[in-house]
Amino acid sequence: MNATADPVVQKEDSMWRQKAMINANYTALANAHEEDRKVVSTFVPGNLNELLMCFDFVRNLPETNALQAALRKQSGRLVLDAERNDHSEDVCTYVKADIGMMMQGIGPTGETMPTPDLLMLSYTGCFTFMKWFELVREHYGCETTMLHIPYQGDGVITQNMRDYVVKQLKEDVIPVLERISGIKFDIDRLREYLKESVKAEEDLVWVLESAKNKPSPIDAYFGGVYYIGPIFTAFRGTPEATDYYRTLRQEIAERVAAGKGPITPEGELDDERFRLVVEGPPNWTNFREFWKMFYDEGAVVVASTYTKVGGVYDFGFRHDPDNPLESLAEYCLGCYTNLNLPSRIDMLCKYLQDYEADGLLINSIKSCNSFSAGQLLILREVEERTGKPSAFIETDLVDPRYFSAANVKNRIESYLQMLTQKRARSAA
Amino acid sequence: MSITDIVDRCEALFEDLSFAAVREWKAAAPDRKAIGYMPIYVPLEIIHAAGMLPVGILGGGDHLEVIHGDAYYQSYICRIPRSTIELGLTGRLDYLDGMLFPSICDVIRNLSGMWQLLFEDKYVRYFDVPQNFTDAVGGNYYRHELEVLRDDLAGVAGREITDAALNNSIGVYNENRAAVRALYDYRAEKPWQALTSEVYLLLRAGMVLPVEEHTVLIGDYLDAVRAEDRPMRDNCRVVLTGAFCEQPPLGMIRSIEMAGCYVVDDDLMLVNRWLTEEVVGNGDPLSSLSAAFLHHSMETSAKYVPDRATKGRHLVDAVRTSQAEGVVFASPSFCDPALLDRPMLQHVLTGENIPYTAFKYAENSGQMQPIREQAGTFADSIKLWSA
Amino acid sequence: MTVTAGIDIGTGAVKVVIFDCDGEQNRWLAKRVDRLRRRDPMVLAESCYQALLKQLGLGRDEVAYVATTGEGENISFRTGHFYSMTTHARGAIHLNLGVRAVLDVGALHGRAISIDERGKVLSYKMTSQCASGSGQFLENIARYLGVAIDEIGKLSLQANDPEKVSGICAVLAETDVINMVSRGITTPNILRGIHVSMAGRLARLLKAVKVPAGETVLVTGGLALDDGLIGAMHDEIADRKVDVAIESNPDSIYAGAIGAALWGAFRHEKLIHLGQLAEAS
Amino acid sequence: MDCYIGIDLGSTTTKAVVLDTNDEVLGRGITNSRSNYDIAAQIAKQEALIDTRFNLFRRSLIDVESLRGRQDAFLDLLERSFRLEQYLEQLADLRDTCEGNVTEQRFGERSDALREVLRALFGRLFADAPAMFAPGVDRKSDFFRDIAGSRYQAVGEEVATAADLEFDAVLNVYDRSIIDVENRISNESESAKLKRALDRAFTEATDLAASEEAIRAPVTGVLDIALDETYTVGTGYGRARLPFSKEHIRSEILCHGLGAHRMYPNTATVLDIGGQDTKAIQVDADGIVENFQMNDRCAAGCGRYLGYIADEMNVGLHELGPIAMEATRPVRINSTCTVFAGAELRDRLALGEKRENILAGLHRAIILRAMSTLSRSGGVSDEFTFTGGVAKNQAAVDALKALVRENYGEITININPESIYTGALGAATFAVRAGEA
Repeated sequence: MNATADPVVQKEDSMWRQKAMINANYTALANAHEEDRKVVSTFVPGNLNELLMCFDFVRNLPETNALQAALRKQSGRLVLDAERNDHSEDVCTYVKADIGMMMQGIGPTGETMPTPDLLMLSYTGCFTFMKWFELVREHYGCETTMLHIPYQGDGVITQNMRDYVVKQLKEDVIPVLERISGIKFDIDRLREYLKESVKAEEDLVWVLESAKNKPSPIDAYFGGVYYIGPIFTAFRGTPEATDYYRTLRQEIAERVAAGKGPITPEGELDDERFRLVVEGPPNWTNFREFWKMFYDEGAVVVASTYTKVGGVYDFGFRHDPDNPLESLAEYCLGCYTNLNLPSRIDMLCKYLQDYEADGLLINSIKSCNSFSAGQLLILREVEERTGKPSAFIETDLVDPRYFSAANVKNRIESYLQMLTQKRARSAA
Repeated sequence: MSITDIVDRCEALFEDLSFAAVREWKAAAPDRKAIGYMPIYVPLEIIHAAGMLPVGILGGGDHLEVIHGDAYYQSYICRIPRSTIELGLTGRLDYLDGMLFPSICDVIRNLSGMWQLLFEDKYVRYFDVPQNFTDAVGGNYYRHELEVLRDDLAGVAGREITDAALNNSIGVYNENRAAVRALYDYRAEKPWQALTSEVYLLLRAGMVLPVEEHTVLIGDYLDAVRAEDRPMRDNCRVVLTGAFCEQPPLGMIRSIEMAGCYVVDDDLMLVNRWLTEEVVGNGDPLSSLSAAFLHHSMETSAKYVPDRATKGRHLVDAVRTSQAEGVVFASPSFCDPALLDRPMLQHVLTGENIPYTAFKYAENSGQMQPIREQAGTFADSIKLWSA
Repeated sequence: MTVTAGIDIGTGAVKVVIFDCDGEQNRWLAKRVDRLRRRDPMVLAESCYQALLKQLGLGRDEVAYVATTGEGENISFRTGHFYSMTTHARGAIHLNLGVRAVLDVGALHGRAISIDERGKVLSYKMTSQCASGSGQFLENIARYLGVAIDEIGKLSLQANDPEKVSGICAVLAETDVINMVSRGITTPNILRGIHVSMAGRLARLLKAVKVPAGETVLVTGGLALDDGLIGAMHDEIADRKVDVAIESNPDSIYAGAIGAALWGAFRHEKLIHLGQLAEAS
Repeated sequence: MDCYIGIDLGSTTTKAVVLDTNDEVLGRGITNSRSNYDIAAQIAKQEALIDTRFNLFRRSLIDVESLRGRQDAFLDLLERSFRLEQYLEQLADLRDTCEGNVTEQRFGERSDALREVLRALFGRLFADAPAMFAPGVDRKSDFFRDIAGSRYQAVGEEVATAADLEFDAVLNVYDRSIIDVENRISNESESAKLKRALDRAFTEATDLAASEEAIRAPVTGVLDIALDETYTVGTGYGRARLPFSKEHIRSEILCHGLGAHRMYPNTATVLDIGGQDTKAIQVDADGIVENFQMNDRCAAGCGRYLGYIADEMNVGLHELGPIAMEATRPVRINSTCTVFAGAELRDRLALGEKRENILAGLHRAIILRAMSTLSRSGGVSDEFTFTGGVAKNQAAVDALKALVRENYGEITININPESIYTGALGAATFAVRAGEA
């Protein structure tokens, strides 16, 4: 989720804090077993960070490892290593990069990847997760506990779904966590963590919505992935996270006051020419090059769906210390990729309106069917409902072979030149 | 009826992209209704108990020219959703009163939402199934989902679905499951008698025919092949796996046999083989269906395996019981569940010294040469080196 | 004596060999290769086979088993057909008893096959269905660059700074190459670049079939005699620290046909024992 | 006079269009794209300017009494003479380059034989030249690479076999030399060449001797007009490599959209099938792009596909359509991978399918892909304009018409004989706008 490895020209305090947090977590993971702490691997969408903290687990997030490896230009080789071991070229490259890392036993920062003591398979919004952890389980021979999150097929969360998830937590997940960690579950401890979560969530939402300003003080996609870093990973519910988001909010508030645009690796973007909404995950192998294509044209992303994969907070959901397990269930059920297509379309249309965007750009990711399957219909529907033109580009998460700079640039250029033409006409 | 009569009839049903058979069934009596479903499994009993016809929708095969379907899918997504959309957009499925999308992968899952948007007047449901297999947790959840489905379908059918009706339907489907099992057992025993290209067409017929008729048809076929002596070729025996959703073109199944492999077990068309044992037909029907799903259903890549030790055993058992000499992994390109599962299954086979080969296809694959090369080489190596 | 013929129909050429197989003794009687040059492969196979029989003064009835391989399944006069990997494996063993893997590189395919000492296929891996980095692609580029097929290897070896070809699609890759020329990249460096990316794919295939360390790999098929490719293979293998020896053989192009002829003989014996099966599949 | 120039640098051909201040087309030029993009662009531009001159000639000759009713004949004569001059110049270059490329260390003892063959070969090529540019002779292509190439192959094979030297060597010398030749630009000015063409014309048209002066005057007058390149805009897939600054470059999507609108103002949907990309563009009433889709990463189903098929079958590209149209029952072809097209073709032939039926299937297959791209871009609405090289192929056009009717009903389909210049026309139009701004 975060791009600390990128050589970003970034002066702000928040960035350094975040860097420190992320690296601290990798060190914690590397030393976990010496300091005999237990390690749990889990996924970003529907992660149960607060719950896992109740059992003193060190949290390892394979998706984050994969993208960190990509930002450090390691993923291409890792993917090939996995493919050489009978993994199909067709399947998710997060999985293959992760498998490549397991095979070499070294994480993206060069520190050893600890053998997890438990795999917390929060099965949320992505079928690949299930196979992914079956593969990890096969590799390490470690235990797995599955939390099955039903899909919002009809765009609603039913009582039956809630009960099912809570019941799994009570009868399957928590007992396993207790057994592996040797720590008794203390629901009050969970409440405390959730209180922290709420604070961070409030500030995160404020930051994301600051993009409604003109010019937008943030880039809600390329910049956004930095902002969601802590709360989507091992830090939701920690005081560090609360702290980070308070600082971040202050920094952004200053930018708003000063009428400044977003900070980018190429420097401040001071002439916002296009305001875009982006659907789909970023490409990590050419992250900076990709961002620069937007920067060069003065395009700012004012809202994105990807910054909702680890939780949709800007529609009012907050973790609830008074109903801990129920709100964890609610959280998991509400993650972006667990929404059905009509709900996703409603969300995008709302963003286009509320953030006064010029149009929608979809970055379609080869690896990620949970996002990609149906995006072309999303594109049509959103265009029809908002009357705003959209564009479609295809890249991949961490497989450099699927980032064709020339093609992507051509499409972005053509799209923005098209927007300019339309403006010129409506102006005339 | 002779084998050719039966097989020709099945092939005609299989190739008919206008689903005339279903249309005729509907036309035969006023307000008859039909419900479509995609792979892998939905409880057909509930549709049947509502007096409606379940129709298996398995894509457009290699005869359908996909034009609009491609407009909805990127090149790196499998073929079945785009041809299914094509079928829908070209009115070939307009006779369907509803469509069920089982929980199998992200692509089919998202297709359910697309269907809601594209066919607003039709009943559309994403049919989720538990990945937790304890009665108190997963079972409880699943039973509720079944109730919702029953009420929904009762609404579509415009009539109540009683427990008695459900138990009756369970009985009817128990017979069909028994017939299909008999067919598979016979093929495992004499694969040169019951060719897989025929067995497959016979099962495909079950996607559009009323279940009672289908059960009879299987019986007729078995009688017909038993009555005939067909040439036995010098082929090896293989289990075909990985083809549980998007179906291979008939040409591929024929090519595999042509290249020297007799398929003695497979995971094509799982829907009427999904429940592996008789479902209790005289208890609370939804609980019976739920229990059957939790405890007596097929293993497939779309299902979670809680116990590491049992991962892949179903495939080894299939090889042993069907006395196969090897396994052919044939999966659709871009099929995440099958392709992600494959390495794990292969490791299990290696552990058991069961040889295997693997390749990919699309429902409209045209060039069979690479398929023949691989299946053929596999058959060669088993034949040339067996004793 | 048991005379058998092996006919290998590839995408670039038809190869025919005739053997005299007596138990352990396999005597090579004659061989012939005809480039297809867009002629009908079936017709060409027939004439090529006839020519060899004539040369040996043999009648058709004196050949115990005519085995086809490659795209030869529907040759009318075949006794039986064996599939390419089976035959290349056997042919490789015949050409070099020591090999434990075969790298079959043709106009449109690349296959790595690991085999045991008897020529049994243990595992294999093929290049995907996209033709970039195929032999065909290399030939097109050579033609564009004004390089004769038999010069490719020689030139490629003169490269000092190979330029990698990126394109996923062969047609787009051609444009890449045109871009290279426009950027003044020399012909040897372009050809070598293509060899390197081909070698890269092939080396990955080799690693994937897990050839035991220290073993020898025989390159067969149409490109077996392209020194540039072989050279690039050596480098790749070294770079990837794969401990195998890459070898070629002047008769590598016949590997498939040889294997077919020898398996034909084997099958012939077996059929005589089994008796009952008229046609070997 | 002011000239606004648009250049479309495509993957197979480079096109240029010259407009005057009133958006009137003055001239069009085309050449095959080559490794040196800069030269490709220059030559296309030069050709367009030559075309411009001929237009000006036409205007200038209108009221020359002695040419009443014979202007066209004369201009045709002048043009043929000019093309011949061009051809002879490049042929000489090719001859010298070829001879230079025959070296001992490459061809060993065959070298002398080879030189002999070349001498004979070029002797005949020069002798044949005038006939190739005689009245009413149709040339399959106007690109030197193609004309010279086909003659070289035809004559070369004879001469080589006569001299009992394998043809591959002879062909190889050509392959080796042609790149250099086509990447060299003539150091002689075009107007000088035009003057010589003029002389040649009069030596041929003896009947005009009397009125020579009356004709020469206006023509040379035109030759003295300076054609100023007031503003140039580049587009096409190779645009990034053009030596132009950002404001002189437009996306090919916008240019094709605008170009199609210029040709057919009611255009709503544009389909362009080029050498290696397929574009589907929706434009509004002003020719502004509303939506677009294009293939990338894979050139399946693009123009180049037909090129491969033609090679595979040893027929000219232009012959494919006619053959396909003899089909009685087209074969269904599912793969459109360009490079595997050959394999697919052989596969089908092996299965006993008729060649014309397979070809019909192949044509339908690429159009089917285009239909998907169209559908993805928002479908086909009235009017529909089809551009690009493939628009010249009648079998493809028929398949397209049928499928459009099946899927979108009765729709006006525009195919302009000059459709290959659509992108360049759009670019030139942008040039005029930019120049005025």
